Amino acid sequence: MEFLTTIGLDHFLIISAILFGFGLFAVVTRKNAIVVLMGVELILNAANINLLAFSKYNGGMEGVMFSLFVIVLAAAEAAIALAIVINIYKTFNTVDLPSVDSMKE
Amino acid sequence: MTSTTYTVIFYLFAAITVFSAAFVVFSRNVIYSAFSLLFTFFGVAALYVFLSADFIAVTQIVVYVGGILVLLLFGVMFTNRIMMTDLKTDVLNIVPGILILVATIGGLGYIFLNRADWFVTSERLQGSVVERIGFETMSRYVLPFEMASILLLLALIGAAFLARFDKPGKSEQ
Amino acid sequence: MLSLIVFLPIVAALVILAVPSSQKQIIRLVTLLAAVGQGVLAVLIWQAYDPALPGIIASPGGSPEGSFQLIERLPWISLDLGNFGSLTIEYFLGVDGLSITMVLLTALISIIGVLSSWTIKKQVKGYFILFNVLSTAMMGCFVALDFFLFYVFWELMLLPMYFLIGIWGGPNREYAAIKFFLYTLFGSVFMLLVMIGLYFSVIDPLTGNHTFSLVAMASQENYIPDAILGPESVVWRYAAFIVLFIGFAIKVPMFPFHTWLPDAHVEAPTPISVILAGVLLKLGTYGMMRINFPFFPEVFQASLYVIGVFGAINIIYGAFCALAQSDLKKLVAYSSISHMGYVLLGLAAGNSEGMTGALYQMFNHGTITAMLFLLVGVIYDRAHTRQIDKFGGLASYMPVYAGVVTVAWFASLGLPGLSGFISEAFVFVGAFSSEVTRNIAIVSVLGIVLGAAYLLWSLQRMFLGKRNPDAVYELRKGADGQEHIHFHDWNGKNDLDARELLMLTPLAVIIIVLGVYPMPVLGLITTSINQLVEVLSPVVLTASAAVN
Amino acid sequence: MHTLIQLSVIVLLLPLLSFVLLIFFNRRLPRSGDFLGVGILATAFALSAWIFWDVIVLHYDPAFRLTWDFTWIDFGDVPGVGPLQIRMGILIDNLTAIMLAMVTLISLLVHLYSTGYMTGEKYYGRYFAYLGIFTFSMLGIVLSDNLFSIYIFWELVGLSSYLLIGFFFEKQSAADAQKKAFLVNRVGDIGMWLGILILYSQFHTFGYQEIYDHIKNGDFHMSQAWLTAAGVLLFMGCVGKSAQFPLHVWLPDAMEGPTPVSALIHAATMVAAGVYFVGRIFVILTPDALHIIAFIGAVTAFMAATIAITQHDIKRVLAYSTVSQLGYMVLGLGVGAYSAALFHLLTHAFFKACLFLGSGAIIHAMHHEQDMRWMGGLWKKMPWTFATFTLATLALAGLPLTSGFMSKDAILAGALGFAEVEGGGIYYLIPVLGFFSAMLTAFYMGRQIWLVFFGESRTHLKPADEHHDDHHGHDDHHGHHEVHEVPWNMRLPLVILAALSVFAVYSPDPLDGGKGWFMHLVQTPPTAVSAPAGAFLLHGASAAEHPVETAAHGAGAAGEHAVEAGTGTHDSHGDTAEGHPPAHGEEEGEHHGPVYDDPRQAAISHEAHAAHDRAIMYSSVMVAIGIGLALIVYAFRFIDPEKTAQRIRPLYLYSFNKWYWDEIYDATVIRGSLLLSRIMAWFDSNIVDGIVNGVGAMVRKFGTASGNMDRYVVDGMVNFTAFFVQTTGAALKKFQTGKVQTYVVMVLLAVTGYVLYYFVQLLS
Repeated sequence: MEFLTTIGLDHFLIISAILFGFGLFAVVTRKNAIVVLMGVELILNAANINLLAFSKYNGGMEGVMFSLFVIVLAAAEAAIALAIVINIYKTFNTVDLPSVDSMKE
Repeated sequence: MTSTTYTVIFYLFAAITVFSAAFVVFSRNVIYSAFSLLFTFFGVAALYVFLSADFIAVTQIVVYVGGILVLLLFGVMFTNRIMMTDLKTDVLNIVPGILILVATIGGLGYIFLNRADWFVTSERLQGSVVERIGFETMSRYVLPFEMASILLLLALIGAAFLARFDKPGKSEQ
Repeated sequence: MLSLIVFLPIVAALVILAVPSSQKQIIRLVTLLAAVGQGVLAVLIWQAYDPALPGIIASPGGSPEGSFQLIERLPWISLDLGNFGSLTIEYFLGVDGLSITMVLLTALISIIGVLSSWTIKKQVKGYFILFNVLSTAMMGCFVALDFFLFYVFWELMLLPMYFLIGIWGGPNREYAAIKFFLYTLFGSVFMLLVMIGLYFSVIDPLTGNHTFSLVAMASQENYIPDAILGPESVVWRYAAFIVLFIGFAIKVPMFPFHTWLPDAHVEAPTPISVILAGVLLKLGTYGMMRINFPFFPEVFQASLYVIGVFGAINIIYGAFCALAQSDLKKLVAYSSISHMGYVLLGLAAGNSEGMTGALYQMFNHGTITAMLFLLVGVIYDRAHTRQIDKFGGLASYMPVYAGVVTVAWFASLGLPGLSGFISEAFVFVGAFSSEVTRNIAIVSVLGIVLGAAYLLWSLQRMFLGKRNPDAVYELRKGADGQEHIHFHDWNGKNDLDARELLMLTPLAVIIIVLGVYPMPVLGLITTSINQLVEVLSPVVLTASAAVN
Repeated sequence: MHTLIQLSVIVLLLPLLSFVLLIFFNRRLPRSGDFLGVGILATAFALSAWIFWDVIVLHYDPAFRLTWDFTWIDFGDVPGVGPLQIRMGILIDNLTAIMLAMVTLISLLVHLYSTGYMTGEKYYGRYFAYLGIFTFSMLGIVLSDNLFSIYIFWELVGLSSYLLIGFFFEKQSAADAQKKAFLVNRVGDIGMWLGILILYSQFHTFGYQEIYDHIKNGDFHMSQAWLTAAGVLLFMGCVGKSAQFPLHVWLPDAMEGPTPVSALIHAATMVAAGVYFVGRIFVILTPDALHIIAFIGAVTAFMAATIAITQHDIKRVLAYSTVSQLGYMVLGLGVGAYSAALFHLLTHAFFKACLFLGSGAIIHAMHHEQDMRWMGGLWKKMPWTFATFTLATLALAGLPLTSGFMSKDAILAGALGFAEVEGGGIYYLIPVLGFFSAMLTAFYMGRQIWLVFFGESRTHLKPADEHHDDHHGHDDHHGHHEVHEVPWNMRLPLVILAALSVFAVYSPDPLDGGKGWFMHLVQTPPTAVSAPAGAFLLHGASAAEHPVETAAHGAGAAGEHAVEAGTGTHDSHGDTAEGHPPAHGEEEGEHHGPVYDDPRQAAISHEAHAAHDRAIMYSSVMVAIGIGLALIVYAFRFIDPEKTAQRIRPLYLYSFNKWYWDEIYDATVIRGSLLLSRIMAWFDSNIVDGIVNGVGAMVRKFGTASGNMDRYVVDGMVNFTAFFVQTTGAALKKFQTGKVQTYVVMVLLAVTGYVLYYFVQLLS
């Protein structure tokens, strides 16, 4: 009961793990490219939570800074990814990934 | 505030985050998952606040909610005809997905709870970190900061280039 | 100076490497420049040369100084072979009467060759690079006084020749090139063996070490009595002489080993035929005079008759084969086999007249045959065929060409007043004066008539009379009412153009001048030839045996 | 350097200059520069006339001799021989001076004549250039003082004859003829060359005088047979050049050349060079060699005469008569009538040149009609030609009061004397053949005169098909124009040459040339062969039949003049052949001439003089018979030649086809050598080369063997690898769905699998 009442590092880690798992699941299973991107965002958020949690619990600034950069990266990635998705749509007239398999052979 | 309220609030936001994320992942409707992603971001931002990274939390809301999520929605708009019944996306290789989901969450949880002993010092981040972020950015992380700005610029240009609207007839190229 | 004249073409080759292969004219000019430079150097060497010094063997002191000239000698490779002593190979150049004539000839023929290479269209860059390498190798062979160095140049010659025939040759070029390559390689392998044998049986009197120096090897005193090729091991010396002789005879080419020549000539492009006949064939006989005979004088004396017989066979057999040819170039090739037979006969005479005649014949055959092949090339460029019966009556339509051809043809059949006659005459004089080869000489005189026969016959069939019905050219009425000759897809000058005249005139002048007054060349060689005869004469041999 | 030498050098080089100028510049010069040729030759003739005057008239000395030489090739100090030099030089004696004048004169006249005869030719200028080089080399033969240089010029005249015979080279027959001439001459030349080699190999010198002296001193170390061989081989050169049997075949064909050339080269000068050369080497000829020479000369004279009877072509008749006359000269040399032979050479040169130029004039006038059957009645149309031609013909036939008479009789007398000294028997064949040929000569010359000049013109009789059968680009002006006399520049030479065929030029006594200046100045040199013991005893058997005469005259001659022997040696430049008593002939009257210590020579010369009158008698009778026959057959037509020909058809054909020599040579030598050449070529390309290629093929077999090894083992491995990769690739291909998420799944499965494994490790 003591574990549940006092919020510690582990709680945050668990949450990040769950988010990470969901993200992976989305990336793996969903056909829609947009949803895959969402999964990626989830993964990034999970990573951010980890970073901030660790920097909170040993008082360094590194985690904070890195999370900042991760967000920036995420923004860039999102923009590019969206553009790519739109191109894919233009080319294949669809956004579900399995039908975009012209790399096969 | 007391530790109880603190705990309760934490669990609340944690729940919001996790469930909305689950909804994002499991809902068949893209629009729904997009909107529930909004809640996920908010929840995460709240958790950031708990981790006494208020600036990051704000950034999270501004960037993700104000930027990325809008982008995603635009993407949805572009790629799916609005108000069409079949905005649902079906799933593929569900079994390995489940497997991976379980393995990841289980493995990570097991490690975090039983195996790992983290290097945890006694001091904690206290109060706001905005000022310190400013110092760090201008002193120690100035180079990554500039890199990041350049990266953003490039991303901007790249995105604009990739997504530009081709005139008909040039689309073949 | 000798190094310069030897390596000038290599420098040119390097320069050409730097030139982009599209700059054909520059490449040609560079090569021409190198060749002309060689010519200038050759003339300078000629001026610097003192005909009084004998050469062939070292001067009495045992050092080449005072006997050879323009000597350049420095250690090149020296390996320590443990109990074999140390292998010392020298970079050792020098000229004497034998070399100087050949150097002059080589320089001359190189210039002519470059000029006649102007018509080469295909892969100009590679061609001229190989050409330069070839001329370096030839020049090196003639001035090298170290057996190893000689051998290196000798081998270096094969490769460019192989490619020049095999790439720029006629339809059947690969066969010819392979044949040439294998033949000559076969010869040079034996040479290698003998060379090593000689190395271990010769001592340089100055240093006391084993040596590759041709000068040291040429005098019998320097042979270790009980060495493998020393005076006492008679059998080995005979064997060595024979294989060495075969090695050189292939280059000459001598009767059983001659079949590479017609093929090579027929397939090779004109300039290469010129080089081949003008210089390369001389290397065989030069090697005999420089290496084969002086090293084994007693074997030479014993085998005079055999050599003479082979010479006679070359003369008569070559002439008969030439008589039967229908391809003009093949005819010329066989004629040069026949003419090299005179050289062998002169060598077999073993006396001064014969040897002088032989060496002079080498020079004259160089110039005359070069001219013949150039003329064949001229008609081949125009008509794209060399079949004799595809012509006829050319003299009426190409008067200048016919005139030059007449000069060359008559020079080749040994008309007095042209250089070929004098050399052949003295070959016969020498061969007849020695009792050994007298009968051979009597038989070989037939060659004179046969030579006249096949040359005049071809001359008549191609130039005299009227146009053959199936000739390769047409006659068209010109504006002046005269009939003019017309070759298919040939838009150049029908008669000789300026470049061809530029090539042919010097040769013709040389042939005539040396035919009227041969001393300019003979004066260079007589001393050395007398020395050579001295070295080869049995008297000296017994003396050396006494020394040993 | 003596003035005469300098002059002779200039004379020698002038025609060469003419050649060089004309061959290069004839197109640029006006009239193709013929005036240049004529002018240069005129100069040369003037100079040689000067030499002639100086030597013959001023000195008038049988022993006159002038030499000059220089080192041409220096062999240095040759081992076993010592210092060795090849020297070239000039020898001027009476004979040289006479020949010099003769050659330049005739050459000049021919040049002049050609300006008329050759006008309009395509290669007009080149023609004069060729004449120039011919004259140069001919003068070289005359002037040279050693065997080597004479051989050089010997070949050079061969060349110029080659060029001139083939002057109309578009004509196939001309091209054939020139080749034939050169090759046949070459055959003779190699004999000559071998002879030179024999002498050189003994003495290491080429100079006449050195060789004479060496032989006289008995330095010839090989056997006497070799010396004879040397003589005969050297004579082979003459056989080739002077068209002696069996190498005579080229001369008639050489008539393909322009007629003036035939006159200059193939009648007057070059063909006579052979005789001149034999005269030069006369002193080293052994008796055996002389016998061979005599017989060859006799046979040639007779054979050619028989052939000449039946020829139709006017030039061919003259050609065969030339061969026949050359046979006379050679015969004369062979029998030892040295000066007579050379005398005949001189006289014959003039009248035969005159005949050829005359025939040229006729051919010119007849528009290149050469067949006598279609001529006739020309005497009133061409009086000058007729007169000169007839005079020359008389000289050739050997009627008295002509030059030919004197020289021919001298030769025949010598032949008679020779036969008697050699003791009759077979040797009488020589004079008999000589006299018979004299008759034939008279006959065919009479025939020719009659057919050409008398009777009525038969031009119209000519069948159309063989009309102009041998033309050389002259069709522009043919057809039956009016026949007219030739212009002056062609007439003048005829007159001069005809004038030179009169006896008075040579001797005051029309019956005895021996009294003339020529016989005095050119006397038989005493033989250098120091072997009367060897050679003469060789014929001792035959000589024994007249032991008295031979011995008596031999001894007498030797004894009588033992005193004068050797005394009269006079020379401007040192050495001379010994033993000319100067002006000895005049005081002795009947029996004049030098004295020989060689009994054979002495006997022959004595017998020759003894036989002089008989010779005159016989030959006059023979000539009379010959001319008579000619008149009977052709003038009065008592005998119809055609019918006779039919009656003795085989003989007629045999003569008409020139004894089938061409056919014989073609069948044997030419075909033989061609066949041999084909055999050898086949041998070369199939046997010799076959062996080479066989070896090559063998090597290739080994190559293929190792090649198979290579293919099946090494390549096998390679192919297996390829196969393996292919199959596995096919298997793995299934994983390549191209779906991004499949890949992601795989990666993640791998990662998780690894992580799980890691934990299993960790836990255990």
